[in-house]
Amino acid sequence: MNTLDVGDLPPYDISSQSPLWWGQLCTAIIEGMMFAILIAAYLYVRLRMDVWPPPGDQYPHLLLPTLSLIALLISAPFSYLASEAAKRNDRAGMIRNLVLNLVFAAICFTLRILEWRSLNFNWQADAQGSYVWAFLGLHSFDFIADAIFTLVLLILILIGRYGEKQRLGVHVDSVIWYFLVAVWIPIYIVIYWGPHIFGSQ
Amino acid sequence: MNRMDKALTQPDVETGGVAALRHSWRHPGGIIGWFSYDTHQAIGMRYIVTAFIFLLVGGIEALLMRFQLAHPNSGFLSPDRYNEIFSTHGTTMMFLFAVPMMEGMGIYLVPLMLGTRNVAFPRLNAFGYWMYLGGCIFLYWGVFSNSAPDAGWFSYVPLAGPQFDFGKRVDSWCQMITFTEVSAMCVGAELIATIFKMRAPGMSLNRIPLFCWSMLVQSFMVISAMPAVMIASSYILVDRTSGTNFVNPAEGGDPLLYQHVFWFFGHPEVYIMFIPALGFVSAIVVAHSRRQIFGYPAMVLSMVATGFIAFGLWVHHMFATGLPQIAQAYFTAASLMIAITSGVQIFCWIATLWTGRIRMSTAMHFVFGFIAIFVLGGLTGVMLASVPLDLQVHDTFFVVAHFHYVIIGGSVFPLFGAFYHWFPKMTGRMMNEPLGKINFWVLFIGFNLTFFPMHILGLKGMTRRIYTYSPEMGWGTLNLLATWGACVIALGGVLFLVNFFWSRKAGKVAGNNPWDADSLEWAASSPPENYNFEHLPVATSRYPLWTPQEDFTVVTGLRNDRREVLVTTLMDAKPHHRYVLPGPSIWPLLAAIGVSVGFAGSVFNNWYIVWGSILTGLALIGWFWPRRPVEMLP
Amino acid sequence: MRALATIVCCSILLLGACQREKRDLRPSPTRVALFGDAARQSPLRPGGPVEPQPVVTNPYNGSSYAIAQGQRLFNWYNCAGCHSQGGGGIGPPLIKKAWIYGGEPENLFDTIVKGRPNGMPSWGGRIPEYQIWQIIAYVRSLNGEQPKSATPGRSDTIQTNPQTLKSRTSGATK
Amino acid sequence: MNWSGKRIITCIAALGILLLAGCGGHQQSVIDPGGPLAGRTAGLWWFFFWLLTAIFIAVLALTLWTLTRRHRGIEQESLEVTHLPSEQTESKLTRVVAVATIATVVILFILLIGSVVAGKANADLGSRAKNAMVIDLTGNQWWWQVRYDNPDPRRIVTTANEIHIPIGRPVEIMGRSNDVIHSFWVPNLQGKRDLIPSRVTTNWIEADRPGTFRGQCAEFCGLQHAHMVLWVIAEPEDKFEAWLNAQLRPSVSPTDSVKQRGQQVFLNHECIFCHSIRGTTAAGQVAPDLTHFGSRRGIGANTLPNTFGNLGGWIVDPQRVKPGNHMATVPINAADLQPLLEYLESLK
Repeated sequence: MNTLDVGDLPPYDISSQSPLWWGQLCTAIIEGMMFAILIAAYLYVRLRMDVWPPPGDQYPHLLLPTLSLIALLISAPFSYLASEAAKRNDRAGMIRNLVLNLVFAAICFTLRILEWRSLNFNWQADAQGSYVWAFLGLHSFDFIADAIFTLVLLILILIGRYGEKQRLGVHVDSVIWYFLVAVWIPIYIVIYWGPHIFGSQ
Repeated sequence: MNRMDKALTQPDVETGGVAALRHSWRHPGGIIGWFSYDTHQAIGMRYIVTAFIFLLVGGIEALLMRFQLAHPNSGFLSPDRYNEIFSTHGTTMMFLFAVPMMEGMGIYLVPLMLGTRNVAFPRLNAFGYWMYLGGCIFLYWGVFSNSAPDAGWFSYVPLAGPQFDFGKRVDSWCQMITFTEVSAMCVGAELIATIFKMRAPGMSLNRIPLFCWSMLVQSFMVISAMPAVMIASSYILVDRTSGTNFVNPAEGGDPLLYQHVFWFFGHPEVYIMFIPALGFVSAIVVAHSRRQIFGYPAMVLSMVATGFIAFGLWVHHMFATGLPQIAQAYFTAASLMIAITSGVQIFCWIATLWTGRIRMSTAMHFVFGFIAIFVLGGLTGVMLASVPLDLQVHDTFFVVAHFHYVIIGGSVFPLFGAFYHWFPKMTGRMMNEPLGKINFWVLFIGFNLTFFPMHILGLKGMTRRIYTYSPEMGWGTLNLLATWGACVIALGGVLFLVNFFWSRKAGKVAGNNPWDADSLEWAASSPPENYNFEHLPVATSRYPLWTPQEDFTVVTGLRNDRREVLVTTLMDAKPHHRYVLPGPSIWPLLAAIGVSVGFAGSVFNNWYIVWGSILTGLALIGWFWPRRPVEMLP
Repeated sequence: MRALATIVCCSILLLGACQREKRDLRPSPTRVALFGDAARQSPLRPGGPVEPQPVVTNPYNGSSYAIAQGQRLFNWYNCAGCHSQGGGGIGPPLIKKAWIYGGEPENLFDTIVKGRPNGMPSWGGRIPEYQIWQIIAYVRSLNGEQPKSATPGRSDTIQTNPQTLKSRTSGATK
Repeated sequence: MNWSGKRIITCIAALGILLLAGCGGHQQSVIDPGGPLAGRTAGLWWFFFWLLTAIFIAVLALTLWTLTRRHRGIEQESLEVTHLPSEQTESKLTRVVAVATIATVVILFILLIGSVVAGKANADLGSRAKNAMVIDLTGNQWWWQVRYDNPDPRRIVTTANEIHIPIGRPVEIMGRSNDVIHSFWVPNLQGKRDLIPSRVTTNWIEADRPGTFRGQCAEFCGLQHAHMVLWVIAEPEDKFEAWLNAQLRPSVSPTDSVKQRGQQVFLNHECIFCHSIRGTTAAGQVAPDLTHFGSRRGIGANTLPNTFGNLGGWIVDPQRVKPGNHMATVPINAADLQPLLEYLESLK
């Protein structure tokens, strides 16, 4: 009975080969599928109504959301740099990039809250109100959840209580961050530019 | 027991190996320990047992419905109670029995068949089970507090909307779906990661057992279809509790939008329940006709094709809503296309049986019963694909007969075959064969006695979901016959339970491979240890236990003092790195409780989402907080 | 012993839903409420001893079935014609705290049965008593005086934002 | 054929006989067409049925035959070592399965063409008809409101739970719903069409022989979904015109004292809030129009046949007949009941 010795293989691996990376990919597929169906439903409802946005709803502003999107886009490279630093086990690099990532995330989120408060319709008002609040609510829920996940990782690294599993966590967390940024672009176009593009002027 | 079994289970040279392995993979003791198991056999068995209990509960509800329909104008059940029971019957069978049972069998068997020690994310596995149990408790808390769902298992709006369905009835349905699909998506994600990344070295893509292929296809369908039902049930829930206008007909929320979103999930759902059964049948046919499957690539491709086409034909549930002619013609074609992939698989099985030496065990009986019933159900499905016929038989008892033929014939018969086939592996004892064959015939005859007359009732105009009918309609005799058939099925269920409990104690002791089958799970001991294999096997061919080799290779070098598994590359499974699995912990249960508080509470007051999220956040932090120094390698 | 405790507390949990989910399809007795004396203005009677005020409660309080039937009857009997979904028009608004003739169930019962000056017709001999109580259950749900779990989130009509919703927007609410 | 094979065959044969027994012409039966649409669908049904039954028998026979191969002395290729039959057996099987798959594809294609052609023919029936009659059918919770549309408003007729149609003329049904999704289905005439709130769905029915065809709501719509029945009565052109003109006339005002007393009882109770009788002050719109109630076949969306006794039982306690329906339980004393019944039955 001959043997295949794997003793010399590394006991961990921070790359897309690790099962955790594939698990996050599945999470991204699940969330992506959800937002895709919501966008399709939003367009379906738009096609059934003659007046869009429904009477009484304001035309969406564009300045604040665009700035918020830009802040979100800037935060993505820092998440990439953090995961590269995690591969090199470079603690200072990880801390710097995670902090910058969270800072730009905070900027994006505050701008979004400001825009959110300026809407003149709530979720009960009409179909568009329900959908806009659903998009904002669901994306913000994922956004906060992932920001807290990144914050906890940052704290762990700061107090030095981290090992290769936590470095893998930083690498894998960037997958979800890329997804959050990528999925916000179509949502942003649909709920902010939508009424201008396919609205009924 | 051929050379491979001996190689895998003989004690290692340094006897400390097995003892250390058994120590590091031991189950924690005590009550808290019981709640923190995370080995795939324990969690898989919990899914299977809970799902089987809900099969019996669903069966009792079916019997109640049949007693009500046995006679015209019978007063056995009031219309309100009947609506509750048929909705709960459908919901229980679809969400609390079928999907979790197939997931449970997948969790139990896939790691064994791939030659690894556990699923990729053991704690997520435990969390998934607690969420499923939470869903069961939540629904049946509703049932016993007079707020069971009463708008059918797919709750069409506006009947299920806030104005026409009062109280918290449909809410309990909506939230139960949120529970069960979180659990299904957990299992889907971890099975994908396990099958892609943790196969035995040498098990390239074309050497994966067919059952693992079916679980892979099912998992991809779960993670792509379940979000649709999450949206559909959330549409109703948020409309009912917070007054949003997602499905308010007056505000643009077209009832057809709800139907599109629901059936986009609905049809893949029935394939999610059916495709694992294809894996069961393939495994049983290969093992009991002692012949390699005929047309392995054809089988895999047709399973994958079924997975894709299933997403393209949901509108055949909505032919009666007056959609444009072109759309109906396209969906007729798509619905007919899916019959080709099932046809290919049936032909490949028959070819395998044709040139194999068949051992007519009980499992094989169930396979023959499956072919007989599923082919009939599939052909009535082809009839339903055509628009003019569907307009005549949609929402009648013809459709009820069709989907019971395809689900019970297509999924439950292979499932019982799988129980008889893998019972020796799960418990170490054989099930009684003569009693098993009687059990098969009682189920087969009872099934046909119940559901074949429903075809005729459907053609005679008996619509679906009616709590009673008048005597002059001429439906009385056939309904009475169907009720007698239902009692025979119940007898079949009791016979299975008798065989199950009798064999657990007094069944013939089964070795590692009683059926002399081919796949790796038969190399592990029965019932398998927590770590499955003392040394992980190396797969050198598609049928590891049937390929005679002089010196069988095993993997050495994994550390025994902690839970280590081997991660291999995706395409041809070359060892890539070792992966330390987390040990058992109570945090998944606490996280599940946090999520359940959030979900169950949000039915009554939206602020519970906030409290639930905070609780879950804290539980997750506790879950991932690095504790043992061993995890913090340099 | 522990199992018994869990069963007991579970059953208490279950009771919570009883009143909300009770469906009373065949109301009995079906009486026509003629000159209902559910609540007199004051207990003092000329010359007679002080009589205790009859305690009258709405049998359908908190029942979601009754609130839904009340909503249907509110539209079928054209209460919406004057009160228009509770916002008021010809008739006074029903979503407010200051009732002219009292907001307790018995006062509402008297208002509906006897009618009131300035146009409120007397429904006494017209509609059976159980339907009056169902309409009262719905009217009080407009005011939020029914348990929130029994009140529907919205109705399947064009959404008219109730005026009392504290809108936090600068512009005019829809 | 070994023991279990025979048993499967006997089982299927028994069920086949059962199917034929159930075939007889019955009311509300898909395979007893009363019109061209249902006729074409029934034809398609039998084409599908016989073709697919043949396929089922073939596949089942093939499967059961695999059980017998062992006994006819076919040299049993030694599977023991490789668990794989010889090379030429595999290639023979590959050819057989390939042929079977191609046959499946061809058969499915034939079925597709047959179905689309029949579907197109059914759909075109309506567009060809020039002066088609239009009926607005509105589903309510648990009864049907029927309104014969007409360009001249004076000739618009409103009735409930019953549709009269002339023979040989296609009739367009415009389906609407006031509350939940219902489904209009008369199996003997045409496939079902859902009635969806906030939408108008069109459907065509045509009868080519006189008769009364029963239809039932086919989409689950709540507590009394089981008792939401309507009758389609096909009659020759002249009888239909006579019926239509009779429906146009307002209700006949009663002459003898008992019926007048009944009319008074009707107008004094709360019936007028929901029901309407043209020719009197009752003008409720939310319940069936009772102007020609006497001429209708059934009560409560045809839950009960329209007889004196049933009407009495229905008025006094509708919840016992149809638990959960929206008719109010109106307290009526015995003295008023009898005249009311006389009056209502007189509204021919």
